[in-house]
Amino acid sequence: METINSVLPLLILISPLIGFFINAVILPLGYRGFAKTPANLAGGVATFFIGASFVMAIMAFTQLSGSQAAAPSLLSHCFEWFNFGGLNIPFDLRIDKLSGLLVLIITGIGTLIHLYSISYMHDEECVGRYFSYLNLFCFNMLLLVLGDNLPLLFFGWEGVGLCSYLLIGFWYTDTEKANAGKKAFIVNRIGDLGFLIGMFMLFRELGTLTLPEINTLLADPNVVARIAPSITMICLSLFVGATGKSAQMPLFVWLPDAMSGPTPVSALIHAATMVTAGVYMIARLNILFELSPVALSVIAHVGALTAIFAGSIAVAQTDIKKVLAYSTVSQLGFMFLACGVGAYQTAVFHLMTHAFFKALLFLGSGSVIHACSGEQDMTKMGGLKKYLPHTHITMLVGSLAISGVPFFSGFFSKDEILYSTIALPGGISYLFIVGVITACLTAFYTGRMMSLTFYGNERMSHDVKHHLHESPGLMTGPLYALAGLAAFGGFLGVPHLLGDFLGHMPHYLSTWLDPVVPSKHLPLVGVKIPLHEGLVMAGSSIIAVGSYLLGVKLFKKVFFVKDLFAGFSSFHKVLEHKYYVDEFYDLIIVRPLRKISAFAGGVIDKYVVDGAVNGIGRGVRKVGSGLRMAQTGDVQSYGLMMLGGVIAIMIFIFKVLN
Amino acid sequence: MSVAIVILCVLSAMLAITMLFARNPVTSAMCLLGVLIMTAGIYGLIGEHLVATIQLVVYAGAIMVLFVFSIMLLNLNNEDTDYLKHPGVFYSAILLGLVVFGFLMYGLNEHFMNHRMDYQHGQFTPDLIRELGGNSKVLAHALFSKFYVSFEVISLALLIAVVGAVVLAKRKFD
Amino acid sequence: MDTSSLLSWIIFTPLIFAAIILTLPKQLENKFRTIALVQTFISAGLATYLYLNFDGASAAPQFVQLVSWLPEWGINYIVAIDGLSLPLVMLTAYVGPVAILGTWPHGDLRKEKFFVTLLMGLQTGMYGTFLANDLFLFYFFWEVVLIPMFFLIGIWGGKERIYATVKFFIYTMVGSLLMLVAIFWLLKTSAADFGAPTADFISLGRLQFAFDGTSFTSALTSPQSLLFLAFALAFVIKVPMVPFHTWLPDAHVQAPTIGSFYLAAVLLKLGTYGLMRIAIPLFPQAAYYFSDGFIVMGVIGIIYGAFCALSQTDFKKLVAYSSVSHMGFIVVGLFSFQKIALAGSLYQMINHGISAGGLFLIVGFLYERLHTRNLEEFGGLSKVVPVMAIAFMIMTLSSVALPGSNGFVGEFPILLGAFQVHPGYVLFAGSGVILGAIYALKAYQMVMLGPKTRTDLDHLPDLNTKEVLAMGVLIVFVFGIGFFPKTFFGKSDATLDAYGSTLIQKAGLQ
Amino acid sequence: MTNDILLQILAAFLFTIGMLVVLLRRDTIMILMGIELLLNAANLSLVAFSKSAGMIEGQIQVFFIITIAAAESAIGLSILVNLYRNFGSIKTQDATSLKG
Amino acid sequence: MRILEVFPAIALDESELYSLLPLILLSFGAVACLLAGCDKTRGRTWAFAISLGTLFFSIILGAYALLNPEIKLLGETLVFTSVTKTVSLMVMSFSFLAVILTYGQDKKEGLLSEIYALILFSTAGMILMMCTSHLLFMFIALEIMSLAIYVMVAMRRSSSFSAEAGLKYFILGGLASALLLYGTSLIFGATGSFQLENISEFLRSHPNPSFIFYIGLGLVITAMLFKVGAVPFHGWVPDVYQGAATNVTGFMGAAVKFTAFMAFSRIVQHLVFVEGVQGLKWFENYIWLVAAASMIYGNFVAISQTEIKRMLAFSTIAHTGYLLLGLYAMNLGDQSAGSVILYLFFYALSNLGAFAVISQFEEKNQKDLTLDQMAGLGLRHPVLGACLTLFLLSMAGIPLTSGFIGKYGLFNSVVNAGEVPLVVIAVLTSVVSVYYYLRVIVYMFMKESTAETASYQALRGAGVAAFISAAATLQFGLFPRAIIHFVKLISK
Repeated sequence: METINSVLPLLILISPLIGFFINAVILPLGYRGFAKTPANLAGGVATFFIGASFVMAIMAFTQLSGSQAAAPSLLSHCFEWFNFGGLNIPFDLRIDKLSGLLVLIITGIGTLIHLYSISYMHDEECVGRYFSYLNLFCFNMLLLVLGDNLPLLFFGWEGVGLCSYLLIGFWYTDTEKANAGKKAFIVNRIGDLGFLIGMFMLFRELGTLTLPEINTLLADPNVVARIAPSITMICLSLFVGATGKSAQMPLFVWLPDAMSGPTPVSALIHAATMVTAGVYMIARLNILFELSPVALSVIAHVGALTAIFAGSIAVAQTDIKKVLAYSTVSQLGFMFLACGVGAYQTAVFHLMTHAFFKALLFLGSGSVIHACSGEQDMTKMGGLKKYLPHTHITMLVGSLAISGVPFFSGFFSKDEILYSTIALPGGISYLFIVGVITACLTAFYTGRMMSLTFYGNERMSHDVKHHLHESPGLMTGPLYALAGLAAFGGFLGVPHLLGDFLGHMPHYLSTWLDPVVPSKHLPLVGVKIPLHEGLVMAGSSIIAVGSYLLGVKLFKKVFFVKDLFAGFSSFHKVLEHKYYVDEFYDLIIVRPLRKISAFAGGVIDKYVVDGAVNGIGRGVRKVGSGLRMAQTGDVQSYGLMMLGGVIAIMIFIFKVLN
Repeated sequence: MSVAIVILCVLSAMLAITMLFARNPVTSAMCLLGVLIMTAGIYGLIGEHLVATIQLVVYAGAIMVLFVFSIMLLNLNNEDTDYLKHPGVFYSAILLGLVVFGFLMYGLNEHFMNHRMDYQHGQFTPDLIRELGGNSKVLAHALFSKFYVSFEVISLALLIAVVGAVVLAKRKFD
Repeated sequence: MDTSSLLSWIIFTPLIFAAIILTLPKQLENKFRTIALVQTFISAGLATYLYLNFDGASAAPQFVQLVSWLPEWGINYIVAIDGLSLPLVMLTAYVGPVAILGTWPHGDLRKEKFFVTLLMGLQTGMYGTFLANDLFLFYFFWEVVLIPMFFLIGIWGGKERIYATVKFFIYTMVGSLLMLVAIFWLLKTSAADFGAPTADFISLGRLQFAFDGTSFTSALTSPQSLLFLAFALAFVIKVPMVPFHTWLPDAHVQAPTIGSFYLAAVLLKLGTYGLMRIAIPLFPQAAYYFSDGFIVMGVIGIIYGAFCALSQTDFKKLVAYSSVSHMGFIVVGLFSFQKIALAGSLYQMINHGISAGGLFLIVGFLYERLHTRNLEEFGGLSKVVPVMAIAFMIMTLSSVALPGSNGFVGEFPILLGAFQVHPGYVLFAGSGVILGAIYALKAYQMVMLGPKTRTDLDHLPDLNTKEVLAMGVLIVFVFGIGFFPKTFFGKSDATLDAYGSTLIQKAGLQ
Repeated sequence: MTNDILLQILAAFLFTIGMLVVLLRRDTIMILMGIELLLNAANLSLVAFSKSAGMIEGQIQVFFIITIAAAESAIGLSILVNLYRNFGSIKTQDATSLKG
Repeated sequence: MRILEVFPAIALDESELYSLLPLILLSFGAVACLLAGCDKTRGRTWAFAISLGTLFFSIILGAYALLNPEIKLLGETLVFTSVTKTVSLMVMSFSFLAVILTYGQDKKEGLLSEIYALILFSTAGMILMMCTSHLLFMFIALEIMSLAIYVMVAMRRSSSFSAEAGLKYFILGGLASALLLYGTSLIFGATGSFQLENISEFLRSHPNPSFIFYIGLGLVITAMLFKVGAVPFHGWVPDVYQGAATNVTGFMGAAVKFTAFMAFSRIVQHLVFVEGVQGLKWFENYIWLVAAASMIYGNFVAISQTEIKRMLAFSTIAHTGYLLLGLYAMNLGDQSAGSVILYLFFYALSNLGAFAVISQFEEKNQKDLTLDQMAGLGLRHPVLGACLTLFLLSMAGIPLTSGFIGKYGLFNSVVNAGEVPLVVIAVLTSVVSVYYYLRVIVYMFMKESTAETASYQALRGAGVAAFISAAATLQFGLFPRAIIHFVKLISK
């Protein structure tokens, strides 16, 4: 792989930062306070800068695609970050084919969401603050993707965590929302610790943290043999980081709460970009992970488990954003499943398509909420189809895509994942079953969501109905754009089987990613055993369509599954309460933590440690006042004391002789 | 050793004990006077006539008078039995005193048994003194030749005594 | 300018100004702060000049000035600076103006002349301690620092000030007097080895002390260990390392804002600096032998301090305990005998100085305005005082060691380096990172976020210009160090490298 | 059993008694007398030693000691008078206002 | 044999005269003071002026006498070595300060003008005591000193405390001097000499002397320990310090302590630290014990005091412990003598200064200054408060002050002598001492002044004395080199 020194990565990275500074410092200074910055100005600035980096990203992309090299990459070396005592961490930014793709996704979707936000957040106060956060987030996300070494990646990794904290808690006067932000940050921190430890171990074994060097070192079998015993540990601790950031079991609890942030934020951060960081990281380090089958299978299982777990919860939610949140979690589970079975390209593929349709869905839901004047409960919606035509169309596309209805983007990626779970050497058959179940769950609750929202009778209150209105073009525009992507984005990764039909359409993505994320297994597809693939494809599409329609049909009148099958209600209760996970964590972690800290601060420190210190002091004073009694004030007692001294000295003398 | 010395020793010892236990200060003063006089006698008997004289004059003459005078002045002839109030203290003190005395006895005994000839003896054997013209003359010469500094310095002590007595006992404050 | 006596100028400039202040009449007392500000700026200027003329390429002490002081006892006035003391001196110099600006009196002045004089004396003591290259001189300044702080806490402090300040003084005395005995021992040995007693660090560094690590008792009773422990005790009390930390919360809580600022920003560093400068390099084998114990105590300190902080409702106490927790990292780094970690410890000293100092300033601002430190009585302030909210947020981030802030620059190398040798301990130390986030965010949320708890908050004045300047300087350092540590600490690298290699070699690790 | 040992024994005995007087009798004037007795005992042993050693230092010093003793008793008695003025008593147990 | 051959007539040559001259001057000055005191109206002022002048000139003479070679008068009864001359200079400087301190105080406390004379007398006694190496002459000098001090202590005639203190001091002092005397005679009996040098010669030749020598030595040491006020012979110290007029207390705390300790160290050096005498080892142990006991007892009891003079009295016991520590180290290490002198000098200075400050806040005939009365004093009178703080810090051995240098030198020499455990005890107890010294500072600066806060009595003399000793404390704390060098020089 050869490296082109270029300033583009730096520019791409810096431009949102500039926007951040303008919004955070300059404009407030100019207008004397955040609240006073005009919304459109703030939004315009922010959008301009992220847009600029989108343009530059395209330039970089073309430059990459233009080059003849096998694995071209643009590198901009900014400065030495750390450099002492054998720890050398340059501030290097690198765009290769993988990061290039993600940069496109981030900046592209980012731009759309910025646009959307301008009108969505128009009536809020402190819009300047909002947009500055948004830009800061883009900066960190880009740093995460562009960083050429793990510490830089970690920099972005924590940075996006911070921004999500800030944005979730954007309406901080509401303690609930503030708490949600705190929860997100802390849970992420737990993951980050894992990431740190992983980095430390890696450094301990390899003595470097720069990604290319790691890859080159790992190419050397001797090195691999040397570090073999600890690889699994390294991978697992890194994966802990991933679970934190990408909301996998057991650290997924923060994501649903994160929905209390503004909806565009959920779309950008908690659907499209940040939560996929874990997938990106694993894809980045695929060479490392390849070395540890154990870790891989753990990843696969965690992913599958999360997928089905979250999917089942989503079925029972009534808050539209919660539904989407859990579906996000479950889709991420899918991606990890793919990683776990070694289909990194597929994971990235699904990452991309998921970014499209999930962003779309969130924005759509945002538009719906916007229309219903802030109402998020689907049971108070229904029949919105005729009020919000554009929103309906676009969300329909999105829902079809996520359900995996054929020829929508979700269809291709999900199908590839399902197939790779059986067709790959690393594949494990029953994971396939899990995948399938999850797929039909997905389609089912998506259908339910659509029907509860857009179809059926209108349940919204009167004044809400009175205010109903389709969102302005600034919001629908991005919706349509994303809808287009969600609809046709899948054709970047057409499987060979179909590709043959469609005039030998190649798997663009896989060819693009091959140099960075080598696909060891995909050639199997369609070449050796087309039958399998066909079966899987057909089956999954049938399941998808079927359960989607089922979802739509069933919930015209009723809200819950339990209303249809009475026997289901008990389990349904569990689902409603998200398997009581939050309560469980509260019981085993939060409460004990509080108790311990109260004990440490209130009892041990005050009475044991400090008590000892003060006790010594008190003891000395007691002894003093005791000895004081010897001073009776009577001359002759002093004289007797002297006599005692004399006797003592004489006894000493007596010792002289014997 | 002469019988007289033994008698004097025994007498002064008894007087001392009486002094210790006498109720009335005047009695004790008299006993003390007796002890001092006995001591003077002993000095005389061992041939230290000058010392004996001084002892008589200063001690018996000056100091004891001073004592008796102040006893009278402050008419302190009331009985002092407070020291018997705490028998514990009393007997323990007596015991301690006996211990000290025992140590001294032990030491003296040990000294006179083994060590009395340790050091170089002085030149002033009795016959040399006799040759030089008698005890008083020798001492007088020594006093004014070899020890004149001490002799001078003593005057400071006396001066202080005078000043102190005046300062402390003067009735009228300025 | 002749730089031979530059260090002495840095040390004694505050003292000169103190003398000037003492001569001024009481009528001018509202000018005294301004004079103090001028003084701090002059000191900062001198320090900058020093920094610019410092040769980062050499590990040797520079700007050495030797004045014969008590040659009979082998004691000289030797001041010099090298890569270890340079950052700390710069820290002391640059937080000077911040301290004055950030604590500019709002209300009436109380014994202003005395106050300002003490501040200047304090600075002299701190500069002296960092610059002294003679053990006696070090001890001299080490003790001198106590006196102004004693008065600062005792006169301008809170309700329990007397208890706090006496505790602070006595606690430190216990350690430093035992250190004194150890110093005597060192001098005796040096007299035996070199013929004449000498107390300058370089020749002391050449001393060899018997150490027998065969069994614990033999190790404990061998002279090197005794000396090491005597010194270490003095220093860890100052750090403070659990369980010798209880003076710190009291002192911090009772001290006036500027007192706790200096306490957190500089005074605690005296302890770690002492460890780094004296206790560890002079007695490497003993230090290495006991390093596990110290690391364990450090880790315990990290976690324990974090837990204590978590349970506090007094804002200032919370920050104080967070200091305990953060200083634990430095101890871990120092005793891991690993170059990266050592460097990290030095950085962390500076970074903790900045972040903790900033947090204490924030506490001070709030106290000036609301006259309470109880977290429950705040809430929802960030709408009212956005600038303070931002400053507070940045300081919080720096104290939770977010990458890009200076805290990360300190903690990352420490953990990374320590992990290379003690993976197990670092796992626990890492949990301190999580707890750190928990209590820091808790504090931030209770103060700034949530609904307003009081009605009188509505027209709370935001930071005034002076305070903004003060925080601004700190913030510049937070991000400057966070992004360009090389620029700030580059001049220490040579020293750190030499230091680390000699240490590791002397400790018999290679 | 010769003179000087006998005198030494007497001196020791007087010394002990004197000490006991000082320590036991609560009457200040008695205490002063005790001190005199002590000095006297010292003189005695001094003279005896010096005599038996054939020297004259002892005797010479005795002059000085006697003088000192006179001075001391003068001071002591005036202090006693002073005490009597202030306390109206010369018992030691009455003068115990300074203690603790 | 002619008697004049045995006792040849004595003639003093010039240098001997010079070395005696300060003493003579002092005595004449004292007499002059007595005469000047007869003036009813301005007697005190006259006496003050005369005594001040006398001390001034005798200091100059003493300094001049330093140039003379070593002189031994009358068969080593009086020894004027560089050390003895120096220490007499120091003592005279203390008396100088004490005289200044007394001026003004005397009128307030109703002390008669004779006090100046007494100060001079006692100074002369002190000089003799430190210059002699003849046990009995030492006894005489001691008596001269003590008699004057007894009078000075009891001199506040309208105050019962003063009378009581005088009585206690007199009785115990008399007992002590009697012990000294009897001990001397026993030593004489055992070794046949009063001269310390000869006695140590004798001991070298007779490695196991007779038992009464040990007893005598024990008694002598007891008497000296009493004078320096070490446990368990310390009973008088607090009561006397408290009962005496504060200027007298200051004088005692400085000069008397200094003198007694010098004499004591001389005795110990010659009689205890003798090579090869087995029995004396036990005396060293005894000193060890007494040192430890004094340090612990003094500091611990001082903590529970609420009256400052009494507290300082107990702290002085503790300091005696430290000094004994240095003394104990003398036979082990060589440079201890110098460091002990230094420590004594510095300590005496700050002690005197402290009492000088205290005396300015006491009412007439007041027993003592309680801590409550000191509340807020430092803030009300910053300069005096600063001075007292300085003195207290110096006693606590905190840098910037001479006390630190003294303590440093002392402990350093002890550690060099290899006596680490005792130093550790000393250090730990001195932490305790820091506590009660700090408490005074706390009261002065950190408590608000109340109704019963003591009022400031304008005493010019005391102020000057306090200021001088503060300056000295600071000076020697920062630039002690000269004096250290000097002491090192003379103690060789």
